[in-house]
Amino acid sequence: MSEHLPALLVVVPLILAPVAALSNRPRAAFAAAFAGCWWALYASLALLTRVRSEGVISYALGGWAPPYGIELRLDLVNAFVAVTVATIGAVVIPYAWTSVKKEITEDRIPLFYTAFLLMLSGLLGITVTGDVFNVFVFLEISSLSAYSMIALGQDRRALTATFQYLIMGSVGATFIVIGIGFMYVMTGTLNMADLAERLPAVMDNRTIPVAFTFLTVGITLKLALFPLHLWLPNAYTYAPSAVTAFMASTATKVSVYLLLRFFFTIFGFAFAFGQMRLNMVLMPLSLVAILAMSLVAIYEINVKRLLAFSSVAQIGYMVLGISFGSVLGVTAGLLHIFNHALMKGALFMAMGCVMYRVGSVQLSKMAGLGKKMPWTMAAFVGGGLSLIGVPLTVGFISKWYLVQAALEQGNWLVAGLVMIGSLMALVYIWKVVEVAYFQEADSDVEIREAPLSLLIPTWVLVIASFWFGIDASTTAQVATDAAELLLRGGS
Amino acid sequence: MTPVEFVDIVLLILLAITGIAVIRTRNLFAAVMLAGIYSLVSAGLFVVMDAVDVAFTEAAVGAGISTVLLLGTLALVGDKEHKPQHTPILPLIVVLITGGVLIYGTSQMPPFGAADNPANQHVAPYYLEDSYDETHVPNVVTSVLASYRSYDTMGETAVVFTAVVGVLLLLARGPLPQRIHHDGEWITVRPGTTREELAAQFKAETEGGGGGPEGGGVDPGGGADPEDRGDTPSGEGGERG
Amino acid sequence: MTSLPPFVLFFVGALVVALTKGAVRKAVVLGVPLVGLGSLWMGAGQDVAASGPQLLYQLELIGYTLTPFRADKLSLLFGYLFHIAAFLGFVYALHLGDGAPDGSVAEDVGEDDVVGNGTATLQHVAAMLYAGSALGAVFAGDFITLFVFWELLAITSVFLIWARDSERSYATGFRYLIIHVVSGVLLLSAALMIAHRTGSIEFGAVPLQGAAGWILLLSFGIKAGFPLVHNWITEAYPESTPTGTVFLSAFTTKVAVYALARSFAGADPLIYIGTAMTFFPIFYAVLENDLRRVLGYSMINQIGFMVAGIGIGTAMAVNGAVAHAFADVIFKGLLFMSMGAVMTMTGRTKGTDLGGLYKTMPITATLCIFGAAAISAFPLFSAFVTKSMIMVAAVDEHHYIVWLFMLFASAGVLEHAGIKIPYFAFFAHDSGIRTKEPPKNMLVAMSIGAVLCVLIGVFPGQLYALLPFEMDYHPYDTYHVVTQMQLLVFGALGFITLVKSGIYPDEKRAVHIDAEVLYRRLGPWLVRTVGGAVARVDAAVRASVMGVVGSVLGAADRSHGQMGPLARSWPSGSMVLWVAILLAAYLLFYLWEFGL
Amino acid sequence: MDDRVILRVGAKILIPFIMIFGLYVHFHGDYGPGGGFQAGVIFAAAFVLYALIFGLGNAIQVLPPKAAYICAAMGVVIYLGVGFLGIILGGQFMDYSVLAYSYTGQHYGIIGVELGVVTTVFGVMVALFYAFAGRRRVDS
Repeated sequence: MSEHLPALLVVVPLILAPVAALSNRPRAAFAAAFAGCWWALYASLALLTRVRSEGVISYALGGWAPPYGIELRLDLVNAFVAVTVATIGAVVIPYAWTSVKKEITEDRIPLFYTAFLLMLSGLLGITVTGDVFNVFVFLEISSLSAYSMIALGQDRRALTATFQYLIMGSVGATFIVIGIGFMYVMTGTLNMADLAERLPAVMDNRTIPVAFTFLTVGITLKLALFPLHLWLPNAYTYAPSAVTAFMASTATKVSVYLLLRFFFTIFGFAFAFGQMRLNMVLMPLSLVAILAMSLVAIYEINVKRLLAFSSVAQIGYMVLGISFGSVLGVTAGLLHIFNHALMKGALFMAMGCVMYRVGSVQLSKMAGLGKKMPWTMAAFVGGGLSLIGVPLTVGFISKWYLVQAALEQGNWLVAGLVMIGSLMALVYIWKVVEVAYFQEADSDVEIREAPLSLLIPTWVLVIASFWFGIDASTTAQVATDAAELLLRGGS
Repeated sequence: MTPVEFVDIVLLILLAITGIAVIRTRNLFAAVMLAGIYSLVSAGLFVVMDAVDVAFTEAAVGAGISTVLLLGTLALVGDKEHKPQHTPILPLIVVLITGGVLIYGTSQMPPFGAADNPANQHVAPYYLEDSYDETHVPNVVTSVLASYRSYDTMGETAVVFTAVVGVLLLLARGPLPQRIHHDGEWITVRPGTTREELAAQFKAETEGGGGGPEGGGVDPGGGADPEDRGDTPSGEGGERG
Repeated sequence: MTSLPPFVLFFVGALVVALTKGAVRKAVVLGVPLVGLGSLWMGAGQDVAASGPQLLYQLELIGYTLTPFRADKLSLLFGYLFHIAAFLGFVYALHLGDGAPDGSVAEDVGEDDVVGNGTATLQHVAAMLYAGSALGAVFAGDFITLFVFWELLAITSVFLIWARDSERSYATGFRYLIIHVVSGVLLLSAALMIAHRTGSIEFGAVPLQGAAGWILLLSFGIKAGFPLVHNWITEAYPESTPTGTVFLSAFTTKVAVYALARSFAGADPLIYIGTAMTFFPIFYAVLENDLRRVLGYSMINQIGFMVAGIGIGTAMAVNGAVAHAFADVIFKGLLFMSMGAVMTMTGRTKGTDLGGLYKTMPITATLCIFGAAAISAFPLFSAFVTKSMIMVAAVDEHHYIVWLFMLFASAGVLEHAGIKIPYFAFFAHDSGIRTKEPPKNMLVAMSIGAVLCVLIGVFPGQLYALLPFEMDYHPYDTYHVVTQMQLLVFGALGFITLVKSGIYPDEKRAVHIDAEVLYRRLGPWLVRTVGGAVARVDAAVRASVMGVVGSVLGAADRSHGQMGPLARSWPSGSMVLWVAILLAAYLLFYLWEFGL
Repeated sequence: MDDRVILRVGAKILIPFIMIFGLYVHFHGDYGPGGGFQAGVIFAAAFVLYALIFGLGNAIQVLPPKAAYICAAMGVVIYLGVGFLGIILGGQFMDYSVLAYSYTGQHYGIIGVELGVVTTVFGVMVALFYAFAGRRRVDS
């Protein structure tokens, strides 16, 4: 059984999706989603353990040898990302039960869990596959399900946000498939490893930079790298709480993984960074993302939107790490994928708790919440500390690696800008803390602490963000090994 | 000019004309019909390019079902398009430049259909030569889609399923809950509540507080949350289509 | 036998304090520092004496070694000091939560005196955490641990300022927090660079070359109150509660002194920075009316001696610096306590509002004079045996000009702290205020402080034995005593002359001074010109910096604010157009890189 | 409705042929152009035609929306079931060669997954049609 784990990781949640739809009862659909998420967590952890001990796992679907059939190929990089996605899924799903009951009408709940499972399996499918067209197929599954879940937000503006995300996401996916098409035209293969082998022979053809362009634009659109992030803030703001928490912690991360996979494994580090100088594009954009988006977050008064802009800035950190093109830098990027998933998940879940009790996440509505919802706001502060990068939190580990990577290249300016970014994070987190703890609440509004079913998952992520900040040895080791693997240009 | 090339050119010209007509027309009903024609012409083009399966799908889905679904949508939203507020000059320039660069960029692409193309040198010949021995399916397209790459097809099936999940989530279960503005407060209204019921609800809630609102005082979803300026996409109304 | 990291006890104590009330709480706040001191003395203290520096509880973090508890003679000295300071502070603050002290406070004394239970809990918990953070920072063996406690110091102490619960204290606290967070970020930046260069994050000597060293120095300097970044001291201390200021004065700046001694002993620029610090606050102090702010300036001045001592860097100088830090915590604490007592009982701290209090607060007045004598370095008081080491070291190292400046500053100390504080508060013209002695616990705390001042002054050997370096120094030789007495007598004469001629603290009469003593002739002139110039430059720099910050923020608001192009939502059409533009741009870039 | 005799008669004649053509496309997919996807769409087209001519009410009586919805989900289950069968019988996921001896297994597998595709596509198309056609106009 265990040799089938690469396929089962994806297809078990996938088959549970129609099962959840067919059951047509909230409780049964939830059970299916819960089973799917925890199965994914188990399978991804088992796979990561196996990859660490045995090296790359290749799984030939249908028994057809690659490149003729489709291959699932797991190395440290995508096993790590799969664990990230599955972890968040497993934590968010129990949270979703209570949160969704409040925010979504009951007759929609079974289909909601169906969409949730589809999104999970879509993201996992993108992560584990070794075939570029397959990437596109699962990208469609995850995107379509994400659109429909975002549209369920209580606010009418969720519909506009979804529409824009739909347009932009489709443009991104189309660009990716056009890029894949050009690569196929030049090589006749869709298998990643095979592509990496066959591309160098045709590198002198002008079609390759065109493919490269489409992939850059498509992927950076999907991962919301400034200035292609425009779809993100509204989508995160108006989606139901559980969806925001799940999406913010996984969807863009998987796109960051795609960036790594396409430009390091397939095109190869030497071509992408040496000849095409991808870092010349990524580094300035990520720096602007960090600074400009943090600044926007400082001025924002809707806390979910504030966190969404902060996400764009944090994505900047990941891409910045990658843009260094060094082991340290890519390690920082990979670590931040996992670390940011933990902290932003916790923060959005805390906001979900506020939404649950207060019905709004406007800053003005949060006055005095520090007293009324002490655990929720403490979780927010915990996640916020990590976002700022305080030692003993995961955020610190990421920033440490990032600054070390910058210093390694003598890039003092970038190192300084990263520190400034941290300060700006401090300001916007403080803004919320100030309102919640130091402003007097409306005394006539009765607000209780959020229910335990919401608090426990939130705190699991908060504690995890401290745990992996204190004992970063495992995550850092995996990320470093994965980064070395990527920079060696193969598997 | 060979007959095939002649057909190619005619079809491409037709395609371009239909495309421009779709953009130009302000009548959405006409646009939907033209889009169907566009699909049909593309299907023809695919036939000429020897991609019969693709042509078949394009004809069935693009010209058939999509048209019906689009018409169904028009029945819900009306068939008039707002006049655009902006002149399309800037987009036109951008598209021309981007297109020009793209044409330049792809000018070294291998010629269509040549036997020595990389695309026809690697995996494709294997399918052509060995697939019958391995699967005994005469149609290579079917054996690739349903066997060699059946995992992709599984994904596509899931995509189609996802689409219906999305549509049903949004459409089939009655209206979504709405946030409405009432008496300076934003409240969430469960779906299926009529205006009369709402008014009654408000009256009940504000009893003693004097003067419950009229039924018409409820303004479903109009305007933006006053505290939330800047979140509403500006100019969205004028940009439809 | 080793002991737990000292901060642990305090952090646990803070939790207990938060959960308890009344007698139990009082026992805890007094017990924690005493138990901590005992365990530190018996545990790590004995180990260090027996087998040298101890590195305890080390753990690995991403390839670096964290050392949360490093005990050696330097850190132990500060460790003992902070325990004593915490004990004194808690004794002084013991009445909090009991309602108005003695029930005898005048109605109009303001909001600061009647301390409710909630505020008392906040203050006790914050103070406990604050003291724990200071201990954590002092025993930190690496920069990361140091950074954590460095920031904790800022975060915990700010509550002591906010505890006053007024608009002004809130704003002040916020500025205080910002500058300390900046200091922390600088510390972290420097730590990153050092780790990058040396591969180690050990908190040890750092050469003052390259960006890392200077950034680190700036970070420490902010906490130490270096010139131009000193404002937080004089802003924040007078804004805190009477009890809060006692804690504030003990920890933050001394942690910085410790850090400087640890990393920058012998760094030449510190000599001049330190000298400047001894020197410039005097002018402000003489002009200042708020007596607690006067003490704030005096604080900078005293730290200046320590910084200069660290800069000189010889064994005697560094010993002198840390010994002076030890003495300073106690006598400055005593002075802040006496002013706090005055403030608690009268609600005022302005020199012009007070006067004649010796009639109703004789004990407080006496104890205040003890503190004043100590800070002025009277023989048989603590500063005499500590400050003189720095002065001697300066002469030994041929820093004669520095020595002259320090001498002048010493006279200035007498002027503004030694005489002005007790004189304006307790004597001078009778303000007509009639009050009572402060609560007993305050008197006890002040008495302990006064006794310690004398004990150190009379038996300096005990303190000297704790100092980090071996040395042979005897403060009580004829030369020292005579020099110091001369200085003190002339200083006192100067003050009397100024007051009797009716020109103190008014400055318009400076020309008439009949000058025999160098500093006295210079003094008023310097007050007017140099002091004025410093103030003008300071104000100009501040104004221009604020101007730049303001315009940057304005621009940021326009582009990033709610409706700015970067923050608002875009129409879908514009988004797609934008994608097309980017596609073209990327294409051109890549085709260019590709070689067209 | 009653006056559209030509439409009704024409549709009555056409619909069986469309369905038979759908079956042809489905089962002939191995030999010529076509397959599950196209067949599903053609079946759905026949049904949509019926609904357009004879009214939504009649169409719902023939095939309730719930049934279409179940079809859509079941197709995915069938497809994935074939994949799981591969694992259960000792091969890889989606491995048809273990279903039966030699290429016969391939045939079974392909027929199985095509059945899944046709079910899903038919169900989805009809469900989509119902979803759009079953709504009242918003601004009326």
